[in-house]
Amino acid sequence: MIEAPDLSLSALSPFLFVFGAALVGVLVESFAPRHVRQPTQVALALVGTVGGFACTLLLAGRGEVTAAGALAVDGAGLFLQATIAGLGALSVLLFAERALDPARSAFVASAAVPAGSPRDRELLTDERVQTEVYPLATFAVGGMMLFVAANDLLVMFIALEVLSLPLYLICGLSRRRRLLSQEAAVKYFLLGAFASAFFLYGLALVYGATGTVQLAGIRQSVTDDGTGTLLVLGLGLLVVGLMFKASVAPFHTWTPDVYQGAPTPVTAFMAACTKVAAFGAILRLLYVAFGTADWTWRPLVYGIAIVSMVVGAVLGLTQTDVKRMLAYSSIAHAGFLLTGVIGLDAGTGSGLAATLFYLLAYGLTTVGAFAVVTLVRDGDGEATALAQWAGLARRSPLTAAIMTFLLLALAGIPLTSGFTGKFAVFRAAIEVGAWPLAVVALVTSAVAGFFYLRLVVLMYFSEPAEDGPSVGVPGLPTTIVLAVTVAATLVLGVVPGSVLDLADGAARLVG
Amino acid sequence: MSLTNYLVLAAILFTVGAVGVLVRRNAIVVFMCIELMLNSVNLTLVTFARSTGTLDGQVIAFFVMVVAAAEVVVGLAIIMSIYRTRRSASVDDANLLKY
Amino acid sequence: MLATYAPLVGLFVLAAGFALFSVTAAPFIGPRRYNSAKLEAYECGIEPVDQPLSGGRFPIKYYLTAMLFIVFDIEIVFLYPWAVANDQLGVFGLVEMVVFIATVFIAYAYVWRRGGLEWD
Amino acid sequence: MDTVPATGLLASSWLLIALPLAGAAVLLLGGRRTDRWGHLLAIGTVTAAFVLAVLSTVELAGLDERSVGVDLFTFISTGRLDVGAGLLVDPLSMTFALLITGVGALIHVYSVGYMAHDPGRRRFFAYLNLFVAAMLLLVLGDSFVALYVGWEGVGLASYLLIAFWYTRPAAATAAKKAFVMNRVGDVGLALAIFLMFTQLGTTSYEGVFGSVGLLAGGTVTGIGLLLLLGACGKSGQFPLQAWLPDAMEGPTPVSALIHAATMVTAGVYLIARSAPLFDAAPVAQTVVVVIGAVTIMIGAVAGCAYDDIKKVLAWSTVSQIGYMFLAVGLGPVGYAAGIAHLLTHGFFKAGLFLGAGSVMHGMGDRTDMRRFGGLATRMRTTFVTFGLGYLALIGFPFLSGYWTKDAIIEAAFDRGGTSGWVLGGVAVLGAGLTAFYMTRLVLLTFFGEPRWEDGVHPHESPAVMTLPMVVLAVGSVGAGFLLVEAFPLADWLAPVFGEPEEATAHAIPPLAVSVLVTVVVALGVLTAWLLVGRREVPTTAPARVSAPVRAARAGLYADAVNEAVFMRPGIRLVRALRVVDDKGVDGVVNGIGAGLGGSSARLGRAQTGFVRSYALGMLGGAVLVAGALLAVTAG
Repeated sequence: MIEAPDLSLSALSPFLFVFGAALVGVLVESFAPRHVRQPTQVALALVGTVGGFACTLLLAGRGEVTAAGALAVDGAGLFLQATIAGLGALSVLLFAERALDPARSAFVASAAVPAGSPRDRELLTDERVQTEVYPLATFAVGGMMLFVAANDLLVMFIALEVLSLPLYLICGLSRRRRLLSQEAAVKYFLLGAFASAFFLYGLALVYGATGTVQLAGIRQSVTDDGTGTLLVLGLGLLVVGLMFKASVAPFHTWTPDVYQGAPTPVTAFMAACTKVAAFGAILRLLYVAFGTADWTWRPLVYGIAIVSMVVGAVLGLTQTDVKRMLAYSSIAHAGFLLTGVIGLDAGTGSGLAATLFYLLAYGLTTVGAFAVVTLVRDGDGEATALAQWAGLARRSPLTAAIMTFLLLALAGIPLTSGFTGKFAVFRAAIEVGAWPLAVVALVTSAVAGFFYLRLVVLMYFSEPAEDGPSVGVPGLPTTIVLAVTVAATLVLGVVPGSVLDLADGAARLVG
Repeated sequence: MSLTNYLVLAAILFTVGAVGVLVRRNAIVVFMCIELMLNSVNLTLVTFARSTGTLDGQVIAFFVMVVAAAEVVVGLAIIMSIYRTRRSASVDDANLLKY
Repeated sequence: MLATYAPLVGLFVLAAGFALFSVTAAPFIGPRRYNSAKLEAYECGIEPVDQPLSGGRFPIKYYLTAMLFIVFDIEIVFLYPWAVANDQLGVFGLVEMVVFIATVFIAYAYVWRRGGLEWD
Repeated sequence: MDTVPATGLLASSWLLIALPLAGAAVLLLGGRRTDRWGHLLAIGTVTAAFVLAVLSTVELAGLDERSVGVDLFTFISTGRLDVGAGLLVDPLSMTFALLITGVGALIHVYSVGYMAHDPGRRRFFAYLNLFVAAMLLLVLGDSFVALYVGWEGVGLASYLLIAFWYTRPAAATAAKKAFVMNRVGDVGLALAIFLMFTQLGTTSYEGVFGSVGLLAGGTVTGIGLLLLLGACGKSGQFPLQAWLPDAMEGPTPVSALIHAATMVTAGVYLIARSAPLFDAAPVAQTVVVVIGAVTIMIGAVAGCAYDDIKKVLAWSTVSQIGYMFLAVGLGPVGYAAGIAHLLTHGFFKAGLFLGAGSVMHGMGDRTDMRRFGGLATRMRTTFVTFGLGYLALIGFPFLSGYWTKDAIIEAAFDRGGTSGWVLGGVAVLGAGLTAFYMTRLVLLTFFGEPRWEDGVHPHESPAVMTLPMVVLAVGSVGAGFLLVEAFPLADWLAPVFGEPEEATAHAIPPLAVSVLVTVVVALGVLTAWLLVGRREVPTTAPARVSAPVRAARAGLYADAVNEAVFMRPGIRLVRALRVVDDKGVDGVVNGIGAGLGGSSARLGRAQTGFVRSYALGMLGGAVLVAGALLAVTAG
């Protein structure tokens, strides 16, 4: 008789909730009549994400390993799961916005209709929506939550695919500019599959070297037998796979193209949630499995952090598209986050708390920034060219003010969450003696400050273009998202104490 | 016959797949190359399962197959939708997004 | 013990070197003659017949059916180990398998309701 | 220095900052609804802050422990990191608060007249209020982090105000230049704060100064030099001086408040506030002194060559702040002298700028002095107030500048040795040059034949503008005597800098210094009169001039030097801006990239859009990662 593994259902509740909602979503898609699908799916997706969020909150304080060592339920994991679920719920709200676009949705009416065909033009303003996006997004949220909890390389790989596959699909489901959207999906898919192959080969090599894929077992083997060539190669390939998802340079090349091409609500979702999930997995892999051999990967991560910060900041300078610019910003922020990863020392742990806080702050601000992007429109959908944003403050002072505030937060200006987060990760890096890294980070954030400021200047100090865009009046969902993200960015900047305490208390990885 | 030979074969297959991704233009072929990479990993896993005397490798190989199948479905759906618009499956033609 | 894998590393380097060499050398020394045949799939030396990617088209239903077959076929892979060890896995294994199959059925229901199984 | 908790009125010092901040918020968020009464609200908040500052100062003066801490709230408190937001009310910070709110209120009033016809008046007052709030935070904060927040805040306000007339390409360019150069300084300040954090785990003044002794000498020097870099950026000191004259593109009240009286003196405040740090780092102090001396000369020489009335005043500001740096770099003997000069300079330079603004107002916004002349009779109030400010600046006996500048020159000589003589000599020479270019300015503007362009009808400005000028003129006359003789500032500031020491042995007697300075100043005035006052003034600047004049006209090639040495990216941007000006600010902002942008664009080419090249990049990255890891483990 084989012992059944212990399975703590309560520890699994966040996943059960989210995946359950997604499965019900598939059933709704199968059996419900078309006209009720959209509201039902939105409600289901919200129930799933918010329910998952609530479940993680209820689990707070737990620290255990369950499902035969495959899942870790610990402070850091739960904090990140709650972050992902919360940001996921906000993204779903953006998905659900129907008031902005005369085309009624950001998502295509029927993905099967070839782009640009007469039927496609007919459907442009159709009430129909490819409502599969909601269950797909919910699956992705579930995959991300699993990703940060995975205590086993196999579960990590499965979670990686569960979060990636739906994302590949919803990237290609834009209602307008479908050609760009589909191109983004193809690129993301091919490169993503390429990266998963690397991750998988790394998994195989680590398995060959240690005889196990459980992080705790790997740690044991690393401690006992040291690191051999095979193990180190495996680690390198695993890191490549994870860095790809986190859009860290030099594995960032897909980011600008996909961020630009994907429907903006999806971009917001990817930029915020995928980053959180990928960094959760990076933290777990590096510290739980390879924490005792940190001398092997520390120089590598150090270098990659610098490359990512520099590439993101410098390339961002010459962008002419808002979404592309935010993509490079995301690459630079990945570098800043790696600064926090470097600052995570087994002894102190302040780097972990700093990274957790940074992820939360960055995710909220990013969702807000992309939400603003959805508001600025011309006759052809969103107006994402920078030139079109000229003089936006005249047309809509409130929109410009919100965007300015969020950009300042991304730039790390004091009294915004961005400042607190940067402050925390840089300090963590300095604490472990990595002050040259902090210096590079400071300089690059100054450079990155330029391109954020450039948009601000453009909005406030330029003559509006003749045929400039209009600013749509957002419906309730987008309004909620904007209110929440702006308020959170402000609160986390002015009185971050309690959330920092929370991150500090949660900063624990079991394994 | 030494197990190393299997590992070497797998490494060669993986490299062939990776090079194929770089040099082939047809999206379907690129995708097949990625599948080749995944399957070379499967070979590696099974070999290691044998050499370490654990079953994990074989189990993982199963999971990889399933994931690969799911990837095929998603991938082909995406490639087909773009093909229907562009009438081309060349990855080099999908080049609107750049710089 | 790990030293035994050193040849593997050597091979890696060799393979990577070869790949890099071929990729960099090809544009310089290779002739460039692009034609439609280059985009065609290789079919065992037989003259390729109508193919979706080079002119002619298969009906979409072939594609759909093939896809569905692969996806549902591959799930069987999980049933085999369970079937072999069923008596040792007990109730827990059974429950897990039912959950698994139920999940697959949800996907199946979607395919069925959306007309994925209809040939015409 | 022990800080006691605040009681009574001092506990509500946060209102000082909150009032103008609330004003700015109402004006910015209120939109057009506040157009009609917005400026009155702005004046109200600053005036209320001033009244509060006066009352607080009186209360503070009555306390035994004249250093009061006000805890506001805990910003970050987690683990070993504890960053509170609190205020430090002590003689130094209250002195600054009085200057900021006092001069600020006057300039707010003046702006009502100056900006009366500008469509953006509400925005202007909002920025001004924002500036006052940030500046108060800068001086009242009780830690370097609070100072940094205020520091960035005033930078933002300054940037917004320089670019206030953003449709003028020159204004946008100048704003960019100011921004870039200030960033250089800000990085220095930020690094200094990080260094304190890593070494001491705190950034509060109390904590840092209390444990200066624990630090290695090199670290203290490093912190000092980094702070100095920050101070140089904000205060327009060598080698970051070039932005300040360009910043005159902003409206004149801005030049008076921000770029003469308050913000640019923040560097002096920073060094004075960090006195315990600098006292422990003689090397850093020496660098401060040298920078001060060099800047005195640069500012004074460049001031002689410009024909733009505001630029001359701006170079004069650069030079006068050089005096302050010189003073605070001298250590305990100079702190009070430097602050005193800062205060009197705040009065007379603000007055001069307002006067210049009044002249421009009457002359249809022209700034070329060669097109002025003979205005003394047409603009009587302006002439008298400007004249008093002028006399105070050149150090006419018993006016403000005389008392405070002489004190600095004395202190420089008292340093002793060769360096004392060199520094003293530079300071005296600077005073002579100041007398020369200011006399030239006054002669060109107010005396001689009118050289007005057609259609210009000079007229006196309205009372709302002249009244602040009169008040400032009174300050220019009397402040020096009050601060040096009547109520010595050194005694008032004693809780911060320690009891003033009586210099035991003077290198040369104070009286001799006074006489020397007065003679040199008289020589400067005389030279100016001989060269300018007695001759016909050409209405265009002569093109064929000697090399020194050309150099001075180019601001001593400060831009060129800065460009060549380390401002290349910033300047390239400025040039790129010129090229793309016609595209408006869109082009301007695109020009930001020009420096870094070259590399950015080249790197961007790698983003070809081809999936296969991306995959190649990833494969290359993977090989690098594997190689790096193997190298680390093998090595």
